[in-house]
Parts: sequence; structure tokens; C-alpha cells
Amino acid sequence: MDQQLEASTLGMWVFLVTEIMFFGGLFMAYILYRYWYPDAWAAASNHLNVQMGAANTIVLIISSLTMAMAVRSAQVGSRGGQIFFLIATILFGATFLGVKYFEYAEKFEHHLVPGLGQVFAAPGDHIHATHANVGSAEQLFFSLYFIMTGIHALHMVVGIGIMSVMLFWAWRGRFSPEYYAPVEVSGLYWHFVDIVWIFLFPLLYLLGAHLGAGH
Amino acid sequence: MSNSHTPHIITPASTYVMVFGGLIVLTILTYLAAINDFGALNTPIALGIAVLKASLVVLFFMGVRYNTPLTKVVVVAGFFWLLIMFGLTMGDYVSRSWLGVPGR
Amino acid sequence: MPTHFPLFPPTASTVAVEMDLLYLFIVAICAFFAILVVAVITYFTLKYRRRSPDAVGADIHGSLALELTWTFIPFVLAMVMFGWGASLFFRLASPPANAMELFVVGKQWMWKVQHPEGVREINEMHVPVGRPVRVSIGSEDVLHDYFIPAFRVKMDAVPGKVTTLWFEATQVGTYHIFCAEYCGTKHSGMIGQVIVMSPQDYEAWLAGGKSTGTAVENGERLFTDLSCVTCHKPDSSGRGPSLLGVFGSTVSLADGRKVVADENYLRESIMNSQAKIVAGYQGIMPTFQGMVTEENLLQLIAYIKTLKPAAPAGGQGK
Amino acid sequence: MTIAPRLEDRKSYLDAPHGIASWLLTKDHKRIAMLYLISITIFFAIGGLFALGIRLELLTPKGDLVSGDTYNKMFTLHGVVMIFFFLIPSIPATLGNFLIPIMVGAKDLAFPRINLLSWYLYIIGGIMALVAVAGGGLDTGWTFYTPYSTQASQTSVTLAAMAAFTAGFSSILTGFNFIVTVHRMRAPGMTWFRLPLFVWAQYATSLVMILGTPVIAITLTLVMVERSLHFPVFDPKIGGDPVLFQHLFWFYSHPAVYIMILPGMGVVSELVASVARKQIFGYAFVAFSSLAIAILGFLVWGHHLFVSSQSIYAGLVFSIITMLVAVPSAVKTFNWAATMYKGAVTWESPTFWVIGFMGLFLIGGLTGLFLATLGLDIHLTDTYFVVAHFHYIMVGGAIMAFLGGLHFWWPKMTGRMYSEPFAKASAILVFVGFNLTFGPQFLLGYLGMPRRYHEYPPEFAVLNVLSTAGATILGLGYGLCLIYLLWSLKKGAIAPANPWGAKGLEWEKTQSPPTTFNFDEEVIVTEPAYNYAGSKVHHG
Ligand code: HEA
Ligand code: HEA
Ligand code: HEC
Ligand code: CUA
Ligand SMILES: [Cu+2]
Repeated sequence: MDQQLEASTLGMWVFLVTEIMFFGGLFMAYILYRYWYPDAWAAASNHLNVQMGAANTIVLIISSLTMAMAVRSAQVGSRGGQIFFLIATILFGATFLGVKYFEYAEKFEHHLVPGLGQVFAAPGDHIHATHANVGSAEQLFFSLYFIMTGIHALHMVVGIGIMSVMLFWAWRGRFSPEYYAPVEVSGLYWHFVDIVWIFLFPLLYLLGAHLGAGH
Repeated sequence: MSNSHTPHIITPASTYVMVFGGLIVLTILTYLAAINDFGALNTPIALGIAVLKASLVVLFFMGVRYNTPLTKVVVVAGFFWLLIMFGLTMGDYVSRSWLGVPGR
Repeated sequence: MPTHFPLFPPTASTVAVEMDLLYLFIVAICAFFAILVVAVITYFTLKYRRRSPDAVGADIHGSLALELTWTFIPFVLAMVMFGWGASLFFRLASPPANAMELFVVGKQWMWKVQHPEGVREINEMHVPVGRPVRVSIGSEDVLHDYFIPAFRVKMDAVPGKVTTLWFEATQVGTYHIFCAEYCGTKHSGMIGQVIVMSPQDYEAWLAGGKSTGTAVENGERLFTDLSCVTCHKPDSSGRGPSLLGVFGSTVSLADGRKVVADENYLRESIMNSQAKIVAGYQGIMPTFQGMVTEENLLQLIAYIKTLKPAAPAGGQGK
Repeated sequence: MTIAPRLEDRKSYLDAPHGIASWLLTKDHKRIAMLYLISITIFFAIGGLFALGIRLELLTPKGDLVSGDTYNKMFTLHGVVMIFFFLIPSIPATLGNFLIPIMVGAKDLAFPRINLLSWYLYIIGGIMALVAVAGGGLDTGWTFYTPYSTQASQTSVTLAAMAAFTAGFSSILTGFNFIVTVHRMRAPGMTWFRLPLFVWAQYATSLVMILGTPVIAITLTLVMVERSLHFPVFDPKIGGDPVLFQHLFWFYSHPAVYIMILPGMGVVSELVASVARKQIFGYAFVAFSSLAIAILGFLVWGHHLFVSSQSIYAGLVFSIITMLVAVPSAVKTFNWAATMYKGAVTWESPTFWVIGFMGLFLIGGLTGLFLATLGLDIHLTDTYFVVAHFHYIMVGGAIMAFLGGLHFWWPKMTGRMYSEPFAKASAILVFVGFNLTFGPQFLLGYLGMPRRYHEYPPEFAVLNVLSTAGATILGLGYGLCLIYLLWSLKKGAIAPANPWGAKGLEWEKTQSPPTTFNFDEEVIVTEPAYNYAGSKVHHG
């Protein structure tokens, strides 16, 4: 591996360590409240849409594959390959965000969004029906659900931005088997965002799945 | 300045596809595991599979397998520090009841 | 301008003298090291002054023996400090079983104190000399901290939970109460006085005070007023579990966990009733968040605790 | 090898292209260091003004100068500005930026553009902080404790948190750049054990920046989200835990105190070796103690939570590890002292700052042990004892080291010599003023005066008057320093390449000030650092 590539790869990994710690703070809050309120959390988790979550997991994994292939195309010097796989990566990333949009919209409809001056879980809603009062530990769950997936989605948006730049450069033929560090390190970032989701999916969506479908 | 020129390894596409297959299988597995109730084992199973998936991504897609030892140390250190944060903080919460005096 | 110029606050509790000793002990160790190092450096700088512009120092690289010595000695001294500090800390954290109990609630920006006999006061706390006093502390809004320098005790008041401190006063007199955790505009005005009295004077003061009912009486009244009784009957006929003997017992929860019912568990059961559901019951108990003040809560807890002679207290996760 | 003195044949990095744009778009680590130096000085003056406000208010027991709310804003902004916008970037972003590439024998940092980006982020964060000051201020204390910050405070908490977040991001980028530089840019022959100790210390600091700063970023994000979007996270009303905030906050903020002191320790190691013209005593111990401090420093944050309702068992663990982290600091101190033994010690101004540092850092560090002692901290926490502790270590220790380093490398950075007598006078004024300001605060603390108090009972008055008097002297000391350093830029004598006769690539292989790419020829390192006894020094 040449100097330049080695330095940027190391740099990106060091940066990803900061990302690990950044998300780590959120996971810390998650662990504590889940430890305190296991039931409420399992129940609240059951209001998430597992189908959409699972679909998104698959979408992200595919995008990781196309990302890896894009880097590989750069390594072997295939400009067409780079362009094709980068476009695919961007599209799958966008699909992920689209699905997220529908998920969020659904939560708004069901009044599962804490804050924003809204009443959490309006009368007649299922959360309200199963519990005597407005769930509060459930609110903590939804708070963290929105913050965690929101920050993750923000990372996706940034990732799509980076990939668009890479696509532009690839299209201009900037990368070669000798020089492909930018694609390589952007790829690392993209895979990292995928990894975060790999943890978010079971922790948020599947937590209460054994209780039976909530919908 | 390190002059160790690690030979350039280009991962074959077939490896990527196999890893991809593995990830999909594990995703299905984690879903199946989740809809069944294993009691106290629910979380360890879910987390175990997630760690497995993450390792696949880190090792192959991110190429850490072929990377310098330094990169490996960096990756491991990142996760280790996370454990420090979780461990010591939860250590507080878990031991709060031990003395039996509220707030101590 | 005051003429006296104290270096120590009054020593008015059983731990105060030991606290001062511990302090002086560490002062001695630290003074020793600070003076030693500064003296050595100053001496060397003078003694080995540079005599010619091109002079260089001796070719000395280090000494393992020295390194080990000055790693080991500070380590041992630090462990001694830790040991003494930890033992004092444990004593400060564990109130004696025979302590009388006071309730203190902090809110922006005052301290509300209630005696078990029902007398209430604000920003003042009367206590008898020579008797251990356990203070249960709550907060209605933000963090505060109940600090009595003369007793060398201090504890945060944390919204959402009950915290505890205890002391035994040894000197009759009047001492400061400070709020030591920043809480906003009048943080520095959230101060008061502890008035330590002889036991006789204390009894007299209590008798003269306007009792608004004891904490337990108040709690009992609230228990009816808030219609807790409708669900919590002495037998298991109500919709909720019987609360007889619940305090200090081990409760099995619906999710299979077991918790010991201490003050914070009772508190959570009332304010955030969905957090822990008792096995065999539905989570139908309404939350009383916003309906009962922190003071009411301490009274309710005081009442529930009397529903059976208190078994040795256990604890739970908060 | 002889080095052409400045102005003779080659242009220095200062003269290279001229014009504002060439500075604002520079990728030269030395110019970025200068940009940082100017910016942190401005923030230091702002923080210092708030400090003077605090001290004036505390001159009398009554709250007669400003209202309670204003006082609360003053100490909060004093803390926020001094910590996030002055001390954390101080040594790393100025001396570190300037010296690390030179010390490892490189032309620049690994990522020059990112280095510039970090300065811009710092400035953006700084502007946000100033806007927050103007538009409502901030009154949460620099610690942002919930639920006060999320529910009660009426001030610009969100903006201020965003400002700290941005400054944090800037600090991450600096740390990240240093790590990669030290790993990948060392000159041939520059092995790890030939690195100057300043580089070791900066490396350890960078580790802390990388591993800790993101946690404060997410914690402040949670505060912003809870405050402005009302997504509850720490809200006790619905079962959240305010103490969780404290855990997350201190997970960063305790290690952050080592971000503030480790670079200072690195500077002192350089200074000690150079003023004594001697190999540092126990090089490996000093180097590894930096790493030990950085790593152990992550395991002790709970010592800020001894009375917060944290479990006492957790308290035990945090206390004992805190005691352990004092040991590597002790090792460093003793090694510095031993380095002086049989040295050839100069009495030029850097020596004054070094001795000043020793005295004040020791008192600051040793009083940390009082606070780490469980039982005693119950009485001392949240009193002026804590305030005195951290000023001794941050103002007495870190700033003394920073100023010492600034004086030491000033000729290299600016190409000018400053007035020696004024420098000595300033060091003495700062030392005396400092002790008078913060010494009495230890006594106040043990007497029980709580911190963040706008008014206080009259029996604390005498000590507070002393403290305010001291602060005036201290302010004069800093002011003096500022004046003669600025003066030297215009009128100072031209500095030779190696005015101190010191060892090190920056003195021996570059001119004063260095050229844009630092070295004229590729550097090959053949000897250990501080090899005073083994080779001749080129003086002047
Ligand atoms: C640069 C910043 C800096 C540094 C380096 C330190 C270093 C240390 N700090 Fe300090 N600290 C702060 C900045 C710093 N601190 C701040 C800002 C706060 C308050 C925050 C707030 O609440 O606003 C604080 C608060 C604080 C507390 C919490 C107090 C409270 O709120 O109740 C504690 C408790 O343990 C503590 C301990 C220590 C210790 C043990 C060290 C050690 O690392 C010191 C080690 C050094 C030595 C010990 C000296 C050298 C040794 C010898 C000469 C040998 C002799 C040694 C022995 C016998 C062991 N500090
Ligand atoms: C690096 C950090 C740093 C530095 C340098 C200082 C410097 C000083 N601090 Fe600071 N202080 C903190 C960090 C720092 N402080 C923190 C973190 C807190 C806690 C905040 C909180 O509770 O939330 C605190 C709190 C604090 C308090 C306690 C307030 C309270 O609890 O109520 C006091 C009281 O005396 C104080 C005093 C001082 C003084 C007198 C100085 C002096 O050293 C300052 C001297 C400097 C000057 C006087 C300026 C120098 C002048 C010039 C450079 C020239 C001037 C130029 C122009 C005007 C253009 N500080
Ligand atoms: C609508 C009926 C209802 C009312 C009114 C009610 N409770 Fe409850 N309470 C329950 C039920 C059902 C449970 C068990 C399920 C649970 O833990 O939430 C319970 C549990 C408790 C527990 C925990 C008991 C244990 O065995 O661990 C306490 C303590 C308690 N309630 C106190 C109170 C107090 C005090 C009030 C009045 C301020 C009150 N309750 C009002 C229904 C009620
Ligand atoms: Cu209440 Cu400070
Ligand atoms: Cu600390």
C-alpha cells in the first residue's frame, strides 16, 4: 500500500473511532433505560414497523456491497464499473431514506413522537389503550428511537453527498489503480454507517418482536 | 516513516458476494430469532448476530483483514473504549441498591 | 468588616473532628512533597548554574532504582489516603438504625423541612444535640445540594429520586445551611440555618410548633384523598396489590425480575407507575406525576412504610 | 551544518506570500498556528474580563455590583470561554501545530487542509459563542447540568451548546491530524524513542481528543434536542436520569483536563532539558507516563459524582483509580527535578516560568488528592476548594507552561527576541498574583463557601478581598506579558537560529523563523533527543 493511501486509511479509521464514541453516547442512554424499563421498552418497540426496518437493513447491506464493488472497480481501473456502482450505492442510500420518511410519517400519525408540543399517544391510540396513562418510559424509547435513527439518517445524507462527489470525480476519470484513496476512504465511511444500522435494527425494532405483532 | 510496503491485495468480487450472502442470511436469522421468545437469551442472541455481521463488514468490506496491524489496533481500541464507558457507567447503576440507603 | 478570621468551620458533628484530621493528614503529606520538590529544584538551579555559555550538563540518563522508588512511595501514600477516605465515606453514607428522620425538599430557591411529628419550617432546621438524624432529601425542580459545613455533610437533591444524608450534632448552636449545587438565579440565596438545641429545648420547640399533622398522618390522609385506598386495600381484594408490609420486601415484577421495595421504588411506583409492574397485576395504576408535590410524596412514603413494622431496608436500582 | 540567519537569503514562512488571503487560505501549519495564537489570545482576554467581573462582584459580601442572573452568566461564560475556546486549543493548536511537524522532521502535518478547516470550525464556534453571549448569555455553569439546562434556564443554552460542539469538532480534527502525522510523517531515523517528549505528550493528548470529544458532542446534542425539540432523554419527570447526563459529561470532561495539562507537561519536559542542557532524566518513564495519564484518565470521571447519588461502590472504584492516575504525574515531577541535577542551568526567562509551573502545578495536583479522597470530598465538593484546585492546575500549571513555551519558542516563531527583564518581571508578577488570588480560596473552600455564589456570608469577606487583590496583580502580570511580546514584534532584536543553544530539529535544522517547508534538505535523524552531552551545541 502506498504512503498516501496508508495515511488516509489510517486517518479515516481514526475518524471512525470518534464516530464510534459519538454513537456510543446514545447507546449508553439506550442501555441504561432499557435496563430500567425492560417491559415498557419491549412494548414500545413493538410499535415500530419491523417490515420497513428489515427492508431497510437489506437495502443498506446491498448498498455496502455496491460500495465495495465501486472501490474494487477503482482498484482494477474500471471507470465504467466505478460509475455504475457509485450510482447504485447512491440509489440504495436514497431508498433507505425514502423508507425512513414513510416510517417517520407513520409515527407522526400515530402520535408516537414525543415533544414538538404534541400530545404523546393520543386517546384511543393503542399505546393509550393498553396502558392506563400516557406511557412515560415509552416516551424515552421513542425519544431515543428518533434521535438515534435521525442521527443515523443524517450520516446517510452526508454519505450520499460524499458519494456524489466521488461519482463526479470518477466520471472525470480521476481515479486509477495508482490513485483511489478518496473512494477507498469514503467507502470506509459508508460501511461504518451500515454497521451502525446493523446494531440499531435489532436493538430498536426487534426488541419486542417476540411479544407478537403490534400492528 | 514506515517503509513497509504491504502488497496490494484486491479482494475478488466473489468474496464480496459471499460476504453479502452471509449478511443477508444473518439478517433473516436475527429476525427469526427475534419473533421467538428465548427468555433471557433474546438480547445475547440479537447482539451476537449483530456483532457477527459487523465483523464481516469490518473485516471484508472495509478490508481490515488485509490492513496494517496499526489499523487493527485502532479499530479494537475504538470498541474497547466504548466498553469502558458502558462498563463503568452501568457499574454505578447496577450497584446503587447494594447499600440499601436511597441515593447512596 | 468582621474581625475574626477562622480557618476551620465550627466542628459541630461527630464526624467533623475526624474530617479535620484527615484533611490535616493530607495537608501534611502534600506540603511535604510540594516543599521537597520546589526546594530541590531551586537548589539545583542555583548550585548547577550555567558557568559558561557553552557548558552542558552531565551525561546522566536515568536510574531504574530511583524511578521505582518514586513510583512506589506516592502509590503507597495515595492508597493510605484512599483507605481512610473510603472508611469515612462509608460511615457518612450509612445512617444508624436508631436515627430520627427528617424530610427536606429543595425547590428554587428554598429548603422545606418537615419533622416526623409534623412541624414544618422553611430555611431553618431545628435538631436535638446528641441524636443521629437522618435526612431524606428530594427536589421539586432542578438539582440542589444540602450542605451543612459545620457538620461536614453534603448531599445532592436530585429530582426524581430520594437521597439521604445523616449527622449527629455535638454542639448546641446555629450553623449555616447552603445550597451547594448550582440551581439558578438565587442559588446563593438558598441558604438557611440549622439550630442545634438541647433535647429538652427541642421537645419544647416541637411542642410549641404548629403541627400540621405528622408526616404519617398527612400521608394517610393523602392516601384517602388521592383515592389510593380504592385500589390498595389491606387484603388482596383491590385492583392493586395490598401495600401491607411492602416496604423492604422483595417484589416480583411482571417481567420476572425481583426488586427490593425501598423509598425510591415506592416513589417510582407512584410517580411513574408504569416503570415496574408487579407480577400478577395490570399496569392500570395512574401516574401521580404532577398531582402530588415532592413533600406529599415523602409523606405518602412515610405512611406506606408504617403499614408494617419496617423490615431491614433493601434497595432497588435508583 | 550552519543555518542562514533570517532575512539573509531565504524568505521565512512569515514573508512568503503576503496579504490577508494568503493567511486565511494558508495550508502552512506555522501560519495556522499563528492564526490560532491570535484567536486564543482574544478569547483569553474575553474570559479574563469575565473573571475580573466575578472578582469585583465578590469584593463585598452583598450582591451589589451586578444582579444574580448577571453573575451567573459571568462565571458560566468565563468557564465556557476559558475551557473550550482558550485552554483546550491553547498549546496543541499553537505550539503543537507549529512544532510537531518540525520536531518529527516533516514539511507539514499529514492533512494541511483539515488543519485549516479546524481553525475555521474553531472560529465559527467562537462566533456562535459570542452571539450567545450577546443574545441572552448562558447561565448553566460550564457543566450544563440537566435538568437546569434543559428545562429551567432562560438563556441561549442551545446556541452555546452548539458553539461548544463546533469547537469540539475542531479539536477532534487537530488530534486526528497529530496522530496520523506522528505515525506516518516521521523523518528517516526518527524512531519513537528519539521523539522529543513534547511530541509524546501531544500524541497522548490527541488520543484523549479522539476518544473523548465525540462523547461531549453527543451529550450536548442530547441537551439541545431535549431543550429545543422536547425529546426527553434526561427528564426526571418521565423517568429519565439527570445523573446520566453527568456520567456522559464527565466521561469527556475529566479526560479533557488532561487535554489541558498533558501538552503543558510536554512543554515543561522540553524546557527542563533545554534550561539544564541535559538529557531528560528517565526519558522512557516520562514518555510512557503521558500515555498512562491519557489512558487511566478515562477511568476516573466518577470522582465528580461523589455526592450526586452515584452508588458508593462506584465511588470506591473511581476514587482508587483517581489515586492511581496521580502516580504517573508524580513520576514526571520527580524526573523533571532530577534532570536539573548536575545540569548547566541557565537563568534566562524560560527558567522562571518552569519553576513557577512546578510550584503551582504541584499545589494544584496535590489538592486534587484531597478531592479524590472520598470522605473528604463530601465536605469539599462544590466549594471554593475545588475552584482553587482547578485554577492552580489550569491557570498555574497549564498557562504557566503555555507562557513558558511561548517565550521559549517565540524567537523561532516570530524571529524576534523579547525583553528578558520584562519577561522575568512578568513571570514573577503572575506567580505572586496567582498565589494571592487562589491561595485564599482553599481556605474559603474548607470553611464551606460554596462555588457559584453571588452573595456570601460576611465571615468570608477578608479572604475574598485578598483574592480580588491578587487577581488584579495577576491581570497586570498577563497584561505586561502581552505588551512586551507585541512590542518585540516591531522592536525586538533579530533572533538567531538557536538563541538558547538548545538541541532539537527546530533549533538545529531550521532558521528563525523557518521557511515555508521548514527544512532545506531532507532530514535524517542520527541521535536521540536532548543529546547535549554527546554532541556539540551550535549556540546562536
Ligand atoms: C488541567 C486540569 C486538571 C488537572 C490536570 C487535574 C488533575 C487532577 N484532579 Fe482535578 N479538576 C479540574 C481540572 C484538573 N484536575 C477541574 C476543572 C475540576 C472541576 C470541574 C468543575 O466541577 O467545574 C476538577 C475537579 C476535580 C475533582 C472533583 C472535585 C469535586 O467537584 O468534588 C477531583 C476529585 O477527585 C479532582 C482530582 C484530581 C486529581 C487527583 C488530579 C491528578 O491528575 C493530579 C496529579 C498530580 C499530582 C498528584 C502532583 C504531583 C505528584 C507528586 C509531587 C507526588 C506526590 C504524590 C502523592 C503522594 C500521590 N479534580
Ligand atoms: C483555563 C481556564 C481558566 C482560567 C485561565 C481562569 C482564570 C481566572 N479565573 Fe476562573 N474559572 C474557570 C476556568 C478558568 N479561570 C472555570 C472552568 C470556572 C468554573 C465556572 C463554573 O463554575 O461554571 C472558573 C470559575 C472561576 C471563579 C469562581 C466563580 C464562582 O464559582 O462563583 C472565580 C472566582 O474567583 C474565577 C476567577 C478567575 C480569575 C481571577 C482568573 C484570572 O487568572 C484571569 C486573569 C486574566 C485576565 C485578568 C485577563 C488578562 C488580561 C489581558 C490578556 C489583557 C487585557 C486585554 C484587553 C482587555 C483587550 N474563576
Ligand atoms: C386504578 C387503581 C390504582 C390507584 C388509584 C392506585 N394504585 Fe397503586 N397500584 C395499582 C396496581 C394495579 C398496582 C400493581 C401494578 C403496578 O405495579 O403498577 C399498583 C402498585 C402500587 C405500588 C407498588 C406495590 C408493590 O406491591 O410493589 C405502590 C407503592 C402503589 N401502587 C402506591 C399507590 C399510591 C400511594 C396510590 C395513591 C396516590 C396508588 N397506588 C393509587 C393500582 C392503583
Ligand atoms: Cu439550590 Cu443551588
Ligand atoms: Cu476530574
